[in-house]
Amino acid sequence: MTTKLTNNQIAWRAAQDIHDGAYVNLGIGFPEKVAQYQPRGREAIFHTENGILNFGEAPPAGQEDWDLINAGKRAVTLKPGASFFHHADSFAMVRGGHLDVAILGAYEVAENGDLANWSTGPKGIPAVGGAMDLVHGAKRVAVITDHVTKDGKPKLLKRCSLPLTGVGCVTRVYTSLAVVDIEGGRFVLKEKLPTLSLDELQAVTGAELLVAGPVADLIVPEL
Amino acid sequence: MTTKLTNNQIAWRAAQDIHDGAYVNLGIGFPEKVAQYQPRGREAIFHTENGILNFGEAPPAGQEDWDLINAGKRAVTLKPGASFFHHADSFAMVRGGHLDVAILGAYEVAENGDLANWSTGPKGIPAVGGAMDLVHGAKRVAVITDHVTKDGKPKLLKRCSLPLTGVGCVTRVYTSLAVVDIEGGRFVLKEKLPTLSLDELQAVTGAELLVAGPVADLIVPEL
Amino acid sequence: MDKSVADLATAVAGIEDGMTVMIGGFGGAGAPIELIHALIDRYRASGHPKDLTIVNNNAGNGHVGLAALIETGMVRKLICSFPRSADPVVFTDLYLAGKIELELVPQGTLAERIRAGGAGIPAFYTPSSYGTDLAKGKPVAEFDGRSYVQERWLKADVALVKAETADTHGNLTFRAAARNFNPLMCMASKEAVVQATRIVPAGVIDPENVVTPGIFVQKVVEVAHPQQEEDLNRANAVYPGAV
Amino acid sequence: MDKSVADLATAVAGIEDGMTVMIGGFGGAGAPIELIHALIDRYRASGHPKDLTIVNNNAGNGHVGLAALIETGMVRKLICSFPRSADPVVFTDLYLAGKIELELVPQGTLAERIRAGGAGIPAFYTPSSYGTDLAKGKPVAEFDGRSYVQERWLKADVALVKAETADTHGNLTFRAAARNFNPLMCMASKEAVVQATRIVPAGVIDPENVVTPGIFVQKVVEVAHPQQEEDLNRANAVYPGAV
Repeated sequence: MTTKLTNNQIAWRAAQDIHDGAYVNLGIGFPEKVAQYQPRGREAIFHTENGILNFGEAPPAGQEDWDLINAGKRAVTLKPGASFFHHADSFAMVRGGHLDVAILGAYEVAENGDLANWSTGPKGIPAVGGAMDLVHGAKRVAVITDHVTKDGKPKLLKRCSLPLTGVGCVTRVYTSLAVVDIEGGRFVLKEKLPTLSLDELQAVTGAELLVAGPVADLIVPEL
Repeated sequence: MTTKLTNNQIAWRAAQDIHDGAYVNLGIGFPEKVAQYQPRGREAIFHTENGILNFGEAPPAGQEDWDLINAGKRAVTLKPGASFFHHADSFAMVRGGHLDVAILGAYEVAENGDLANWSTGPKGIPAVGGAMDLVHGAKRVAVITDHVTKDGKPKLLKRCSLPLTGVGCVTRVYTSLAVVDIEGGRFVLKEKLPTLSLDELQAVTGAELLVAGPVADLIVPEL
Repeated sequence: MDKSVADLATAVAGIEDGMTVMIGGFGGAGAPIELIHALIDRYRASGHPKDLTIVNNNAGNGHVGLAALIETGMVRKLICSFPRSADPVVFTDLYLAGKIELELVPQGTLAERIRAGGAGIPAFYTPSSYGTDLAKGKPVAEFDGRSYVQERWLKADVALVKAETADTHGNLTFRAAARNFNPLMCMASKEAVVQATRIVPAGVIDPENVVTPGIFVQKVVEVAHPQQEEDLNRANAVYPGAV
Repeated sequence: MDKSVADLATAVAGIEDGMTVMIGGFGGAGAPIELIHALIDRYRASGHPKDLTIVNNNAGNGHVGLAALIETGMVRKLICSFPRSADPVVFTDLYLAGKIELELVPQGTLAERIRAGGAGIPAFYTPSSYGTDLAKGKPVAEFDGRSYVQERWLKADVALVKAETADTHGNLTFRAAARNFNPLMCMASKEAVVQATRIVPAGVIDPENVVTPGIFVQKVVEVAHPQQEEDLNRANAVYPGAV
């Protein structure tokens, strides 16, 4: 099989779809990388659930203000036009449909748009945070993920096997191999790595990939 | 019959029951008078539905700021420690039980605590404002009113005949003749004008007045 | 990002026939008089927009602002809590003649329904209006032994809002009790159109003091010397006319 | 009116066995470390209060603040959205040993339930958690063709809150993202106990910039140099101990 995209490259690809002036929430961890790859000339406004709009990059080490953190509890900085608000107002933004895009990680995504990204099952400590709120309300809910698990098993499935985060909520998946839309309860292939055949991609995908139009080459810079 | 109390005197009597540090909402019109008679040494904080806590008296004529008004749309001033907030926060204060006292006017009050003070029937323009919210939430909902209508008919009744503002919400009524509590679905007489006999008072009251303890003389200064 | 628009006509250009329009203000405080008058101008020039549903606490006063909007004949329905004010003859006459619909909502319920619309809460329970005529036909439920009325969210296509300071991102501050419904209406509308006494660059408003974050605002237009409805009515102003 | 109290011990004196206590903060930002430690001191001296139900977004970190409160054994149940943090070994060990209860709530639902408690809204509908394990047993309803879960208000006996500036009336401002749940918890508790970096006379805070009006606050205590949980944890602090 072909070389897959790195996490940075997946984040880069997701960033290309964020329009100028978009209000965006990036999930904790991997999705936070998307902010680094905003195309030049476009200005997205990043929202964090804990009550900041228009935060910027991390400050230099040693200059952190621990009252100025994002939902991942990492220190951030402010950009001009930032604002602070309490948690109920913050989730009014989320639930009320005011965010243009939410980009989240995933354990599993199903062709019906279901997402599982908060619990790997009954063992351990359950923790949900803002994920169940974020999957509802944002105008577009996208997932960035490796195409398969560490064991090589598909993460794009007919139905999720893990506890759900949300029902029918995901509209686009950016993976290490492809860009897949969810339309009418089916996976529709939009882009794939040029070195990868459709059969090869289908073999590592747990539900049928429809080809409903031209499939573009997924071309991403070295990062 | 004896001389009844003036509106100012009724307002004075109601003001005596407002404790130091109380958060108070006064209905539009007659109830607004209560603010003038705060006993010396006690500091109540007045709330107005349109988004101010701790407003004070009207400014001198000609010095009004029409962005600084109360729910009756009259110009007010600010006292130290005032704050502004939007309508949803304002009614969170009301509905959430944060006000100590709401004092309202009445067309009718029933012995079961029902209040009618927003509509005199199907004719004309209906208008409710904040009355239906104020009767729920304040720890104590009191009414100030003439004891009878302009036609001499009782306003304290077995059951209200006019459209209700709230069900079982009133706990005390200050009238031009008496102070009456509502306890267990009955009117309980607490104070009456000393020159008025119980029979005389009962004759102008539309439901039985219980005497469940000492009835104090309702003594009010000339105002 | 710059949400400022050049003039009032551009600001109200998105309002179409049959839309629901929330208008901020409580009495004259916070009433976006200039935006309302720009909408009247558009209707008088083009016959549109008409059949509007207006959400406001009141029904206007005198013959300016909301009262003038109603008088012009653009409004099909009013959703409000207190249409009986000092001089609401315009609304009163039309209502009694059966020419305008009224949905009467307790003031706190109106505020909460608008907030719910902005916050993605389709329904909630409130004690307000339980057992009264205004609760007729609404579901009721008991929680912890007390009865409550179910109320639905309220949303709008457009909100017309008056702010004190706006920045280019649409962050807003208000002035005194002119705040009232304005922040909520920004949340609950697809397009919040704001007239501000001044528009400043992003970064000028302290992030701690932003009342309405820009995410809730789509257009801002500067009206440096806004008219106050109360002053206009005391001068017996009529719009259009000698305003 | 003066809501200020002299010391931390007085501030937390109203908390009794079995009470529900909301504690502000998201991670270390806005966590009222000194109030929590005063509560631990009281428990260590008297054996009370115990069997507390704590409401917080997280389950504490390291061995200070909320984590130390849990470690002390005063907490019977935790209501939170994210008990899995950088170093929540205290909670993890107790939870896996079955010694502490957990009610897991989506973060936005937690915030809205607390606001509802403060606003007198006994129940509301949200799309969050519909169709998931966290909605099990909750009523669902359809509005405009979409399904929603009914959630109940959340109230507390006491809230422990961290603010930046308080005045003697209890009006509050916060600092940056330390605002988070703090204003909501003031609303939803019978007694909101606030530690503030400074207490000023009524009238010093601009009425436009008050975030939490004093009506929601019962006690304020000045903690001029509050500790930051993140700094304590980076120094491997343990409470009680070398803090």
